[in-house]
Amino acid sequence: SDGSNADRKVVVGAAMPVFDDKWLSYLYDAMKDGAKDKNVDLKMVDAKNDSSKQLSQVEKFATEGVDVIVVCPVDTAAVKPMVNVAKQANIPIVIVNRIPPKDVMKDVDSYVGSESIKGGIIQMEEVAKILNNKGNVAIMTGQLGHEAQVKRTVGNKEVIQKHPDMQIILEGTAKWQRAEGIQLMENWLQSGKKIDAVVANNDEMAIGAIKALKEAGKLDETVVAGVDGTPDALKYVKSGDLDVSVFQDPVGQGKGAIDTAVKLAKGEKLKDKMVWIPYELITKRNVQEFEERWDVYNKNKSN
Amino acid sequence: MKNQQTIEKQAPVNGRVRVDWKEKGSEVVSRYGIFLIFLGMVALMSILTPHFFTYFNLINVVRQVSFIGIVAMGVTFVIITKGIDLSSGSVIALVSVMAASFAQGGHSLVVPILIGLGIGALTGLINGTIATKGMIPPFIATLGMMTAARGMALLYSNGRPIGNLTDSFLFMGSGDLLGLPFPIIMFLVMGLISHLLLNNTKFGKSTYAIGGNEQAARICGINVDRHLILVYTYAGFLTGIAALMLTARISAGQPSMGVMYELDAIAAAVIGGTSLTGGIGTIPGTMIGALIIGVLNNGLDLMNVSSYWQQILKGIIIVTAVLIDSRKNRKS
Amino acid sequence: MKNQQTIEKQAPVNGRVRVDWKEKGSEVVSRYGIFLIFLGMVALMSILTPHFFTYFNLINVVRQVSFIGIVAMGVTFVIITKGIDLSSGSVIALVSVMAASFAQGGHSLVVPILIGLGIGALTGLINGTIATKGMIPPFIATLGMMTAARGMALLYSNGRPIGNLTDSFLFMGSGDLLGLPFPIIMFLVMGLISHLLLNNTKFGKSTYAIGGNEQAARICGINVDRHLILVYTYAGFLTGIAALMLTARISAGQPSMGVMYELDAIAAAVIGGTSLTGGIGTIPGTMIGALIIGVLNNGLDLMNVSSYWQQILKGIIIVTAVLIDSRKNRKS
Amino acid sequence: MGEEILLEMKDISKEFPGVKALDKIQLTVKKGTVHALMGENGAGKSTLMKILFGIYSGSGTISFKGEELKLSGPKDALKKGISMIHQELNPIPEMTVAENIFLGREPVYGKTGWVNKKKLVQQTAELFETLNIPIDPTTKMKDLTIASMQMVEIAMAVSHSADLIIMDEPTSAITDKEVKYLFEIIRSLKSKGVAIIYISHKMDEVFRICDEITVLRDGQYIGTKRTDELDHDSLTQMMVGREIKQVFHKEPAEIKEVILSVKNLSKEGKFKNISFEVRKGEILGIAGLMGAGRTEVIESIFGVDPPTSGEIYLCGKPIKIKHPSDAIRHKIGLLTEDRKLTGAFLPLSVKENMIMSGMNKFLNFGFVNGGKVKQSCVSMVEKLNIKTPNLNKLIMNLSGGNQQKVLLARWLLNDPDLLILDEPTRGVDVGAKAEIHKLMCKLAQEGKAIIMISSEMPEILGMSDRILVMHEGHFKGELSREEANQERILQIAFQ
Ligand SMILES: Nc1ncnc2c1ncn2[C@@H]1O[C@H](COP(=O)(O)OP(=O)(O)OP(=O)(O)O)[C@@H](O)[C@H]1O
Ligand SMILES: Nc1ncnc2c1ncn2[C@@H]1O[C@H](COP(=O)(O)OP(=O)(O)OP(=O)(O)O)[C@@H](O)[C@H]1O
Ligand SMILES: [Mg+2]
Ligand SMILES: [Mg+2]
Repeated sequence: SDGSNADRKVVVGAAMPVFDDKWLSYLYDAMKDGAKDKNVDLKMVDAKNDSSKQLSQVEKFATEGVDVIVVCPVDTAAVKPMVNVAKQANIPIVIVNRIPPKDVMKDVDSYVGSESIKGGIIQMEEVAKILNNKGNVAIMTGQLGHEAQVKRTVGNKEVIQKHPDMQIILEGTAKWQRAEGIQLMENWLQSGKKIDAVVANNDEMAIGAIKALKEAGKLDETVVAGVDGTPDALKYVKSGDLDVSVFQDPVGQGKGAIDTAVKLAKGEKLKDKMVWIPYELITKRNVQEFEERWDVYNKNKSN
Repeated sequence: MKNQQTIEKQAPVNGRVRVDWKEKGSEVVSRYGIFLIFLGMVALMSILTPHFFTYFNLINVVRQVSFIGIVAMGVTFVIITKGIDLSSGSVIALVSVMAASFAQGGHSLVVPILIGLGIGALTGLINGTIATKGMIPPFIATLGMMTAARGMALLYSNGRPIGNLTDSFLFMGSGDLLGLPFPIIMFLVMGLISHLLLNNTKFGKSTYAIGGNEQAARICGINVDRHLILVYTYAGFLTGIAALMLTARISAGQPSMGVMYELDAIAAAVIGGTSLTGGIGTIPGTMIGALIIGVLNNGLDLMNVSSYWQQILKGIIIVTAVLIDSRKNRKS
Repeated sequence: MKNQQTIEKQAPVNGRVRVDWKEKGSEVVSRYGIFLIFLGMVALMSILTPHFFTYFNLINVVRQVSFIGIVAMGVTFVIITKGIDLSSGSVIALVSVMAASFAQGGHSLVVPILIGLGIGALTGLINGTIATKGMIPPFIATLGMMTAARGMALLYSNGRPIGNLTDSFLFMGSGDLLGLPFPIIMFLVMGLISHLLLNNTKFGKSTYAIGGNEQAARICGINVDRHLILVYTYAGFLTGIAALMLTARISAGQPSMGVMYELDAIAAAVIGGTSLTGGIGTIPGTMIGALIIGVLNNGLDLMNVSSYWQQILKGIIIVTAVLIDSRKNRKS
Repeated sequence: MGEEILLEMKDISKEFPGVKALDKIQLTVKKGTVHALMGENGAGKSTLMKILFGIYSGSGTISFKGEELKLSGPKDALKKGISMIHQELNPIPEMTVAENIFLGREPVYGKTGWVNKKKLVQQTAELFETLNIPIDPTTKMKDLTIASMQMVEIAMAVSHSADLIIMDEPTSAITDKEVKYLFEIIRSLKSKGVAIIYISHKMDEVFRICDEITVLRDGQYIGTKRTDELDHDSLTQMMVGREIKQVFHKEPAEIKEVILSVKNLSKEGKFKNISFEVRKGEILGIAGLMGAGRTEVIESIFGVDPPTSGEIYLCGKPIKIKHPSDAIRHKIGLLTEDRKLTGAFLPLSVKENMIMSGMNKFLNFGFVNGGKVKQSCVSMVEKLNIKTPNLNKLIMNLSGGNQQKVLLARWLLNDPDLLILDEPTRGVDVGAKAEIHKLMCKLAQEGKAIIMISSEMPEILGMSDRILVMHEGHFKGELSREEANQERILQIAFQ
């Protein structure tokens, strides 16, 4: 590294929600890369989607005395006690990816990411555009009660409400999984309802829906939308199977979180408390751009 | 019958085997009880939604069920021996990512299949060996495998799906054979094989014997440990088959696959009449058990019951089905 | 020993048990085996990472364990009767959202507590009633509850967390009493109560008796059904306590709370020596079992072991712990 | 005393699917008497008693102490003054003797439900003292021998201070010594006005202790007589409906070469330096008190729990038996002493129970040949006179004696050269006993060797060509058929 940090290594305690999620795995990689670049000692732990476990992990970081805590919350409703712990221990806390309510935000040192609800809005707005603001929509949700499931679905519904000719005719959960997505879509296809668009909380489920639609020969007449924009999902966008996806930039969020954390640890002043890494719409038109971004990232990484 | 007996009193040997039709009747009800419940459920769904009882939908249901159904067959063997297998879901994930990584072209179809079946069987072998030789409860042995296999799947795949699988591999998930989807064919074939194995071979009889009375089984000359290891291995092998087909079906190996499948598989077996206290269970029963779960999922989806209510209803209906079934048994 | 026996010859019945000190010794090892393994694990962790054996970290571990630990106590009762409870995790979620909705100010602290404990106990009552009166396996009865309770939690909360809880309510999760976190106090208190209940009361004796030989219990005039219903109710009640404290701790009622807790609770009981075949188990054992799981999670986090490797190691270590323990048992 | 009627059961009927277990049964028991209930295996004795104890419900009327008796369950029966020793032992293995005895009625502090453990042990100790049972109340049940468990169950039934005690085969698992103690207990109960219903297949006991006898046959009421109106033969006639010539009738067989010989077999803590041989055509009896180690020796030979040292020779050749499958391969069979624990596969059918040890011979290309199985099993059912409606009946629904016959059939199907029988007629009725004995003789005549362990002296004396006496894990001596009698056996055991 550049030698400017002759002082001791910054220790970052990162409390992450769950490790067996594809998009999050890119976020973690980005954080690790960021940590390597900045010569940071990154301690990353897995809460297995359990808020109380995450809280304990944050407490442990506090008693261990890390320089800064980064949390990607299992559930934003449970962030408050974590922030309290950090405050009491006088350790700066950065929240990534999932934004807590306003009254909690005032005690948070920085937020890096976007607003989950926006992902759902962007996604549904594009679907509405393709459908000319009318048609039957099926919403495929993630594991019920998960932060991203709740917020993205709310975003979807907000948009639908604005369009009187669009209605949600089906809603069901496929638990973030491709296999469940196929199954749910198969069942929906048998339900005799005319489905103009399938809007899924993530790309994996959308890909599942695509498989079922393809088999039934109905993919052409159905719009499919997902969220995430990870490299394998982009292939489906490129081939035209996945009409809409929403890019949530794991590299931007991951590296951004580490950058911000290091600054806070060193007592530097932040330019902005809110580091927005917005959702971006992906369609066949601009998919190239995102593929290039991944290529660049992967190349840098392998260097 | 009274007269009959009075006559028989004189006879020196009254150990004759009488056929009693009334008993036969109630035996039929108790034996096929769950099948009747299944038919009732199908009838109900057909009334509730016109889209249920169509050829395509029924094919659809059976195909969906076939994966869990095949896993549940192995689980049935295990439960009959008084064991349990909590590792199936995670093993599916492990097999999935490992087989997928060898199905990306360049390899012949044989390689991923052998790897998939091999790993499935191997995990079973480990489960069985730990449970028997280590003398620890199968619950713990397979719980350990459940945790460890998931970890290995994640580690191997770095938490991401492994795609780009060859077309020949994909056939196992989406291909048709004799006009039926390949998974359905496998469901039926493995069902038949497992049924014959359980009912008509020494292996099967020994399986029942161990579950019925392990001590007595030993005295009858059955090598209990070795047999149990084989049972777990067979369960792992069947899980491997399901995992390969599932991977082919979604055309990717995924480390997050199969979460909670173990519970569905156990539920299918128990709904189908397999007793967790050992010694009792049948493969056709388990297949019906799996179909009941499948029909339930499908029907509720078709009727667009909200996800929350689906869960509530699913819980209630499963309990009710077993309730009705066990009441039937009681009468006999 | 031979001489001893020669004297006994005169006695009319020679089924007396001789006190054998060698046996006594190995009994101690087998009885406290899991405790020794626990100590070994603590020692190992202390060597491997300096952050482990500090006051604050140990408090942290115990607090983290206290929730699952309390649930596991109820599960221990259930397993001793040869039953199982798969619903704990989902019941935690149901209690959590319902209690939270009454803890948002305007209500006194008593209301959410009564509601929480009441709902916990009620789910247990239902589990027990269905299992006994409906004569269906507890596995299925509680599996149904597992699914249904989760659905109800989601329905009630519309899938969203319920926050803004009153400070007095939050005390149950984050408050200190006598210099110790409230959950730890409750862990110890409920542990003591459960231990006494199991060991020193008629209720406890009947619990062991039913698990040891249900037929015998019936013959001795124990109302088996009623007793089992009470056992499940107590388990539900304890789950309610854990759920209230968890809700207070994260200051929100969550419908997605407690996923897979049932498995951890069962694992804690089994690691602690409770036998799934019934009739055997202790509360201190279960508490140690829960602590073992807690120490494992905490230690692996402290050593910054990657999450994937953590899972693999966790699986292996749990199996190993029980393996070492059961080997001890075998010697006796 | 002895004329006041305590219990009157009228027209009791009970049906199980496929079996009319009881058909209009009558039973009248007087206060302060011992009333025997006799009948072949499956006659319905236990079923009738289970109805009386509230385990089953049946039709008909019961009056007890002058009032009509309607029971909701065993608890009710106990409350009303009826207690029962059950045919099958019902221990709770992980609990102590004291806890077993006072289960459900533990002494508590006040009304707290808090068990007074000290008093629990003390009460048990007092009970044992009055009954002369030397068992430590704090022992775990699983650490007791079967005989001791049986004594505990007897004590438990007595401790309820009931007006009527049902004893369903209380002596099937204990030896003469304990029987003597039991009879003392019974006499003292009688003198206190307690009535006892006594079920046993051991005729001599019935004549020794009982005042009246009621006989059932195939679920039918045959009659009630005073004991002094009956003798051995007439009672048998009543029970079986035909004459049984001689109970322990041994037919001579030609004794040929040695088939099995055992040299210096030892197992630490169990038995030491056991040497013996058995010849083709011979019935070798092993006598000894309960807990002498007889079971341990033969289970060791059979590979259940291999010995620590010593050699086993089969037809002169040394063999190693590490597992029961080795023994079975060498054509040895073992009928174990504990049906429930090591014998029957309770959830399985009669048929499956029969074929489990010799499946190989029913295999065609690896598949079990159903026809062959059925044929063999049917012939066994007929040969051993097993009472079962069909082969698919679950063995747990057969009467105890019939279960025993099914297990015997299991080994006979294997056509063994050496058959080891551990308490082969425990709980088996006279008729069946005679048939099992006849079968043993026939097997011997066919040139098979038989080792028989029995705690029933007349059986040992009547059936054996040669008798080994075992005590405290040692072989104490050997008697030929001619020189053996009860006194000499006991003498050798205690010398
Ligand atoms: N639970 C049951 N289900 C079906 N049949 C049963 C059941 N219990 C007993 N039977 C049948 O009822 C008949 C009477 O059995 P019971 O046990 O009363 O005989 P028993 O006279 O006590 O014989 P044993 O001397 O062998 O103990 C038998 O034919 C038996 O098979
Ligand atoms: N479950 C047990 N736990 C402890 N000791 C036992 C157990 N079973 C048997 N023993 C002891 O082992 C010794 C031999 O018992 P074993 O059953 O072999 O005697 P046996 O002569 O066959 O008696 P039986 O006539 O009851 O079959 C006895 O001293 C007995 O106390
Ligand atoms: Mg009987
Ligand atoms: Mg014996």
